[in-house]
Amino acid sequence: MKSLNYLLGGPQGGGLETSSQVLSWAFAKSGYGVISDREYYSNIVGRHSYIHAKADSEELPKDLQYPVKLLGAMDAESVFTHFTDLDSGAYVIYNSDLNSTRLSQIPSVEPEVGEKILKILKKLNIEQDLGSLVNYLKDNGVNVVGLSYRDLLSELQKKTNIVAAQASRYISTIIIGASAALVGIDPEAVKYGLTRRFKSGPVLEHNLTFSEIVSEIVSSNFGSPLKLDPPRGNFGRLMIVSGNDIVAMGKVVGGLRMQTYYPITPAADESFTLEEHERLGEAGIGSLTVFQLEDELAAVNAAIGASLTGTRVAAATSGPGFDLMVEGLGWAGMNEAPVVITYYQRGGPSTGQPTRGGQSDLLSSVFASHGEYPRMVLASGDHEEAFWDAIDALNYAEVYQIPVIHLVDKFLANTIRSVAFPDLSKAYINRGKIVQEPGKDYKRFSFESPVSPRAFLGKTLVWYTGDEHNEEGHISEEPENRIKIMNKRMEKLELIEQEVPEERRVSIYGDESPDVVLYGWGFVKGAALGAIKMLKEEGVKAMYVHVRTFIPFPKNTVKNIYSKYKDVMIDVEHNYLGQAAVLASAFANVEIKKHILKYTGRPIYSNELKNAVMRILKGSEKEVLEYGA
Amino acid sequence: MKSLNYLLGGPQGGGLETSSQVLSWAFAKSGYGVISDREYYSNIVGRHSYIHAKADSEELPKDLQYPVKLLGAMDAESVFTHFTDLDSGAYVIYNSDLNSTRLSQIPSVEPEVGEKILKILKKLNIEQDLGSLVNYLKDNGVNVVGLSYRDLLSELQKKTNIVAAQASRYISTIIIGASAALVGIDPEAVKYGLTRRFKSGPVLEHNLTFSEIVSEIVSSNFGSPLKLDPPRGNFGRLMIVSGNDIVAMGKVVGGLRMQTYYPITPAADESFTLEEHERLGEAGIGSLTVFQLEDELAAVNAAIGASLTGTRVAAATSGPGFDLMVEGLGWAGMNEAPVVITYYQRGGPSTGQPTRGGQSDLLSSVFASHGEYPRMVLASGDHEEAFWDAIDALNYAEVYQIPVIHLVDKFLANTIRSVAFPDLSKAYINRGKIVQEPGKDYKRFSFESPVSPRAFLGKTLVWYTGDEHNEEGHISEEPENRIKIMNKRMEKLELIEQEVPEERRVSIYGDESPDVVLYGWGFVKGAALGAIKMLKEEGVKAMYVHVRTFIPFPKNTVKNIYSKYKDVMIDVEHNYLGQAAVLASAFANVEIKKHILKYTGRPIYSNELKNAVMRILKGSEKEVLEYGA
Amino acid sequence: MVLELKPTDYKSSVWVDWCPGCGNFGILSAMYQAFAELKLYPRKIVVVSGIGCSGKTPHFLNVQGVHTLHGRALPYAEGIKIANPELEVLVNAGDGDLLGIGAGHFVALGRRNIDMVVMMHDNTVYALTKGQAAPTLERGAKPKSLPKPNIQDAVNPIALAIASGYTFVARGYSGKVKHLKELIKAAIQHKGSAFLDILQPCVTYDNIHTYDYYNERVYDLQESGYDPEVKGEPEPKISEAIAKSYEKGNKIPIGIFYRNPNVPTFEERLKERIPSYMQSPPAAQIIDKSGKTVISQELFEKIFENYLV
Amino acid sequence: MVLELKPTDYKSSVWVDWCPGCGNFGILSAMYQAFAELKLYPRKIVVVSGIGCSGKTPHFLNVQGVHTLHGRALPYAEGIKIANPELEVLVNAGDGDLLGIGAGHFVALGRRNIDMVVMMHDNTVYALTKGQAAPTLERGAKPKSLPKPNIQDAVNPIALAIASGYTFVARGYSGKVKHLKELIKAAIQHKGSAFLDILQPCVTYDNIHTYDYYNERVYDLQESGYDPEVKGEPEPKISEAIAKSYEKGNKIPIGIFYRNPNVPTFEERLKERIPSYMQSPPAAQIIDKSGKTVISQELFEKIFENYLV
Ligand SMILES: Cc1ncc(C[n+]2csc(CCOP(=O)(O)OP(=O)(O)O)c2C)c(N)n1
Ligand SMILES: Cc1ncc(C[n+]2csc(CCOP(=O)(O)OP(=O)(O)O)c2C)c(N)n1
Ligand code: SF4
Ligand code: SF4
Ligand SMILES: [Mg+2]
Ligand SMILES: [Mg+2]
Repeated sequence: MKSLNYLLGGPQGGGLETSSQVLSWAFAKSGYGVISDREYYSNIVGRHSYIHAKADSEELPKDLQYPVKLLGAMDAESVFTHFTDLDSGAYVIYNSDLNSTRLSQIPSVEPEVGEKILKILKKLNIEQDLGSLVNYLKDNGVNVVGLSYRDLLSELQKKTNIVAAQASRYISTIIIGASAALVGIDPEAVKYGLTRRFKSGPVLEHNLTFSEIVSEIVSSNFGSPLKLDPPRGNFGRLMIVSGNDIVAMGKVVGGLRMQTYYPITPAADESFTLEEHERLGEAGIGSLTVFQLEDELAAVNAAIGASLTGTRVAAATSGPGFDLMVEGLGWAGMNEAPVVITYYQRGGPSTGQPTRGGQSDLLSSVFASHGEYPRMVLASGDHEEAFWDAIDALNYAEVYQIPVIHLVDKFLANTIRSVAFPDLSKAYINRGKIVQEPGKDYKRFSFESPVSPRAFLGKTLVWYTGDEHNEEGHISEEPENRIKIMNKRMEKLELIEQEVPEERRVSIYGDESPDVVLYGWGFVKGAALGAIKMLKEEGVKAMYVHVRTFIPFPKNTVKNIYSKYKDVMIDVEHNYLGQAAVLASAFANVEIKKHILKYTGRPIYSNELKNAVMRILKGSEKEVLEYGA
Repeated sequence: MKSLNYLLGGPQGGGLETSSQVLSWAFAKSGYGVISDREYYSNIVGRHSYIHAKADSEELPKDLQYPVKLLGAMDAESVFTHFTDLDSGAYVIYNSDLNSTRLSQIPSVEPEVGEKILKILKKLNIEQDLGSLVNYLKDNGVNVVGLSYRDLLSELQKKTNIVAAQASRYISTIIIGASAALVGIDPEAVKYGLTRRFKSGPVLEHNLTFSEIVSEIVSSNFGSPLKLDPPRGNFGRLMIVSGNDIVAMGKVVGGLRMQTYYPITPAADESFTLEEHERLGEAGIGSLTVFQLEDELAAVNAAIGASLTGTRVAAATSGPGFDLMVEGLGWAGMNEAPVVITYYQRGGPSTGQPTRGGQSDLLSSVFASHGEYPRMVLASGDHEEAFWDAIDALNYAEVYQIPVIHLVDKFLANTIRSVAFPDLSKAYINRGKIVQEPGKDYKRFSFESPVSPRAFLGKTLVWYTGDEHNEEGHISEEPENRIKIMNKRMEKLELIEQEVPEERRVSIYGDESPDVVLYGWGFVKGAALGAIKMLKEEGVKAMYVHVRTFIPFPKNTVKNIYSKYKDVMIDVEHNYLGQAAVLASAFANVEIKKHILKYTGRPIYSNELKNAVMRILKGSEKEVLEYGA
Repeated sequence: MVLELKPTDYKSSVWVDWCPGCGNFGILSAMYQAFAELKLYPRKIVVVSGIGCSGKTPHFLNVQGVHTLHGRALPYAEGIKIANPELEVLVNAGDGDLLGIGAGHFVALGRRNIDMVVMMHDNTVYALTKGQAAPTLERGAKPKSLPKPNIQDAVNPIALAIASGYTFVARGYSGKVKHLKELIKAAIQHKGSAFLDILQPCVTYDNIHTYDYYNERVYDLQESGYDPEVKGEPEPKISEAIAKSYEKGNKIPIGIFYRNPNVPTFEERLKERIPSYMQSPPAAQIIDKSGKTVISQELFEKIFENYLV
Repeated sequence: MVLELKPTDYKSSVWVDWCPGCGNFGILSAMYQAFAELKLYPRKIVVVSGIGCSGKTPHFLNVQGVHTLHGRALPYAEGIKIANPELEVLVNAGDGDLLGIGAGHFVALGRRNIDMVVMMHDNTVYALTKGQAAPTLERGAKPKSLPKPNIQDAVNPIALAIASGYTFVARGYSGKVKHLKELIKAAIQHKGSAFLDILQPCVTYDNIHTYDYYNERVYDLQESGYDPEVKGEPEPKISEAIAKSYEKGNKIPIGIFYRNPNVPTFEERLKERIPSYMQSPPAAQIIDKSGKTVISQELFEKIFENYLV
């Protein structure tokens, strides 16, 4: 096997992330590329959560696929929810103590989920209890690894001093041990994974012991049927990071020294990562101040205030919080105040699906705030892009003295991947037009050029105001001044058009004379690249046009490609309207007519994307994807 | 003379509005159509303010023009500021006591304004004192009505018991008396105007006496050189209203029974008008509750709350306030809660030009709030449209159970016009799908159709949440439910597409086989209609395409006209970007390439529009208008 | 017909997905019981909430529920109540929601004294976002969810409510359901804006303010002889109540701190301006006769006579 | 070099376009004088304002000025101060701005005790929008700009500030410039968040709270013997100060109500976490060496070692 797709499921708060982290570290230590996506309810304890992952022997994977070869189920709900995700010949690790558990007895199952499963069970003529389902699976080519978690845990208790109340915390270790056995990972690698997770002490010891016990039982009964091919990629030094983490890393490298935020899923973890490293290694480099405010109105405006002092500063948020930042953005635009907003999109509208993903905030961020002012909007497609975009966003903000919105999303934020160590010699810092010693004639908003000479607060007398103002920053309502200063500000957009090359705005992947062109952005990238490979296997040559900046828009490239391929061009997005296609109309006057859209809050899987593309090639105009629990 | 363009100028807080109101009522009483626009600083007392007006013998005017035939100047700044606006043969009423006042001595003159005037004076070789300027004007065909305001006021004091401190309040009466004389309005009409303004009592008496004194002096010296032709229009019953007033009237007729707001220029006056009439004539009809909140976050969300009880409710605001309403809009969209936002645009971005006009909030309102939800966006072009749109907005909101944004602007808000009395037999109310007696199976968000059966709070058990939810209104994260409810909500847009006829979305004026097509919206309408007439005189046939709803967009009409006239189609707007043209690209895939734009905060005048069109016809691609002090 | 509803009749079918042992369960029970004892008709009750663990409360109640935005529960509730004063409006919101992002609305409601109940789930953390410090957490405290000790001071909710003008201010504890139930009943019966600061252990994130912690410390203000009633002028009861709220040491008073029945409600103030307000509030009005506006040409002229030439 | 700046040196060239006689002039003079007497270097001072008549203040001062958004002056000021604690940050904002739309930020700043001064122009109206009732106007009052008597209660700014945690709380009066100047000086010298409630007649819209009105009523708290200083624990000074702030009748106390020098500032708290914070705060840091990031490959590995495989 070149790669392994697997699922781990369990109740929120039950240790699922531990299982996943340990396996990821173990795979990575063994030389495999890893990716895992975490899906969870807006709930703290008890609702169903799962991790959908892949380990790959040839590359650092960016896409996820169904069906899976392995399901590690911490509870009954996980089996009920995911048995339809299993590939033929797949393995299911589950708790055989629960055989008599009936679907309708599980309170955490959402009514809509329960109904859906029930319908499937009925159709397949399966009884509602877990035992019947497991038997059905056995009869249909699935390998069932039934373990009595109770027995295993009491064995653990016997071997250690763990009290009964704590034993259930080790269910995640059962999943680790059993999975590691089936997959045949080197025990040393598992040990490494557990050590990364638990550092040292008795909890680590118990985990090591217990996972070994479980591994032994499982491998002696089932062998290592899911063993991956030996790793073939030469990945160099790797890091294992979430999207939140890597944005934080990019910001630190990019000179961020203050971050403001108000907690919101899925943005807040980035601020925690920053705070954790606030001392910047205490290497005489200085420090980073993370400032939690009372709301997002305060967060954005405090950031803008800080920016006036010459601090590289950003605020991180998600949709509801961004809505509250809208007024502040306009002030920043008016006052040529550099500020970066890292915008983690989640399922909307309104509170929406707070812990699910989406790409439906593009239009609102491109046009946010009343009136007209220059801004840039960047969007990252994967962890690597997110790192460099985080740096670029800080540079652009200062170079053009504008607000920059950096769009990422929940998919990226909560996807943990192994990525190559970044080459920091490429990390440049451009602070733009800073005036260190402003003279007598210094004017903060000089008409001389679109970007003004910038002196920090503390250096000379400057005035700022959200009112229309003159070169000094004092209020002015005179019409000629208005035209001059409005033109000056808005001409930044032209400057940006000139200076940001088309290659920075868009990336083209895949075949150069394609049968089909996918047009997308953000987290679509991984699935699109995966789908291109699969399409090739079906004899279809595909290209992927990946938009990386919406302001400035890659007008020429998009127009060009459209003019050649308009009939086979497909917009692929995680939203309902096809927002990037709307912007292609607005900014490049092209009308992309075919759409593959997904707005369930779950990411697009490369396999379903491939299938949808095939249906479009057969004449469909629009495909709405729905796979994933 | 068929019509008279005139200007009144004076310091903010000095009684200028009184002069203007009295003259408007007097003209209207005499059978003329009137329009007046008020221009003022964001200041309470002292900065320069002026009223630009027109009286017309043939129609109810909607456009304003320069040059003017009459300038009534309360102070020296008004003469300095407006002498360039004068037509040949124009009359200037001014205070001859101020002849020695030098421009540089007037502290209220903004530096940028002062510099501009100084440049002109220098070029014309005029000294900086008012006397020299007046002499120059006299030498150049302007008729100067120099009055010693001091002498006039002391005469007033002699005839009445007014104390010196109060006398200066009567400078506005000098302007009234002198203007009335020059224009030759019937003294009875002036009396009517003053009575409307001052009702009764000594202040009225003093005004009547004083304006008569002034009128006599002026007419005995100058006659009535600016006398208008006898009125020829048969206007029927008229009202004199500002844009703020007529929106309030529309809302009352349309069934609005609650308005929430937080004070902001230029929206707040609408709420005051509503509050003034909160008892609705005490005719057993009920009442209207106007609720001032602590900010716009509270205003919009309280309105949405009220809407759940079945109240017709709106919030009125302007750009900065709208920014704060963005999050609430998404909640309303998610919860199918009808709510109307009356959005008074002013000069942006940020605090911008708080008392000046603009049309730069179109894009931000069309795309406001993260995520995707259905909404409608209406835009009114004149007082009559504003009245009917206010009613329609309330209907649409309830029929489709969506937020409706009604765009107006400062130009409209502060323009006072004589308009025909509305025919209320055409005022329909459609409350949409209201369930008065919800049964056992009632589901607030039934999947059955895009618009849900609506039961008010107090009628049955319903739940609302900003989270994605099921048919009952409880949180649901299940993907199939998500697709169904998302589709259901978004399909309202298709329903609206089907049900709102193209004629409701756009109006076409002017020539049917034109040489040039103007494309515009909102307050452009008056100037466009005026320009069409002027262009005709120059032998140019013009059409005006007036967009009245942006969601739904009049796609077919715009496409159609574009396909015929694309080379002579000109986008005309009060903003920098040509926002309605951007939407024509986004929604109808047409690229209107020529632009006439104005963003000084002052309205487009029909004469400058005509001239700009002529320049475009001669090959210019873009004209940025700048006329107006 | 007298209603005979049991507490369980106010329970909805939705699974209560709070963590086992969460203090919110006590609040929910107290609400069920208070509603039943007051024989409140479910269709007359509207429970409005913000966002947070506390924000889910309305879904667990078989009364009308409006789960709003983070920080905005009060404006929604106010809009509902002003539009239809017949409804019994209660707000359940987190301490972050009410005193952090929503503190501006919190202060404003005090100035209005609208007849409604505000219940604050005081768990010292932003629970649903995984346990950051809420405005009620003391400086220096480090519950297990915080990587570093809290850097901001706690606000005093009782003092803030009194300074803002609330006319009923009390503290309950979700571990004392019966006491809490009585407070909720008293708050509902009070005419004006009632604020309940409810101590609510968050068993998942806050290992400092546990049941044990509170059980050892809380004492009943009323049992201790404290009289919260304003008789004539609000002073000196205001300063007395505020002083109580700053009581330091190992004792935490619960019960009613302040009750002033003499301030007119906002609804009464509106009635002063619009005599018909209570009989026909905004929600009760008929605005059309078979699709035509009820504003006739004549009425229009009467209302807007000032504008006619 | 010792600065020798006169009050007029702090005056900018911009025409002060407040109404003749406006109370704001007194505040402006007091600021000029306070700055001169404290010999503050103009480039070290940042005056931050909100929106309103009061919001124009920075333009009239020859120091650095940041005229922000309605209600948001505090967050801007906080961002500036935290990023560069060397700057002397003062806020001028309206009563609507601070206690209406901005009340949430007002409460939050109290919890932080950032070392800055907040001056509230207390004129009982939303002046720049033409005189609607501000949160400081009593219920039932009808200044000439209001068509109907005010329907909301006034908030008590002093009590609210103390309940929120401000460590210096005082009231000034723009008609007593010398007294006000001394308050401003004391507020600047105080370490922590200082709040000044400044009575400011709006001569255009408020014909109730006129100079005459205040001249007849104000008395100096300190002259009357009131001691605002917290010596050990904040209580009982808190309740004493709050009781003073509710003093009814025809006497309005001005002067310092409450001063607590014992609460660490936010800056000090940050320093606890980040020892180098005061020497190299965010604004002082060098982030690049000729265009390259200062974060070397090695440093990156050190900072983020947790993530490396
Ligand atoms: C505008 C906005 N910002 C942030 C969030 C994210 N958020 C969800 S719940 C929550 C905090 C909840 O804390 P609290 O109000 O104390 O309620 P609890 O969960 O403790 O009951 C936050 C910040 C949001 N939903 N909306
Ligand atoms: C978000 C927002 N809402 C409303 C306004 C309009 N506005 C301008 S000034 C003002 C009130 C000012 O009152 P206050 O804060 O008391 O200051 P004052 O003018 O009395 O000094 C308002 C509401 C605004 N600028 N921004
Ligand atoms: S996280 Fe805390 S507040 Fe939320 S449900 Fe769990 S215990 Fe309760
Ligand atoms: S309106 Fe009032 S506060 Fe504003 S400048 Fe005039 S007097 Fe001063
Ligand atoms: Mg909380
Ligand atoms: Mg004020």
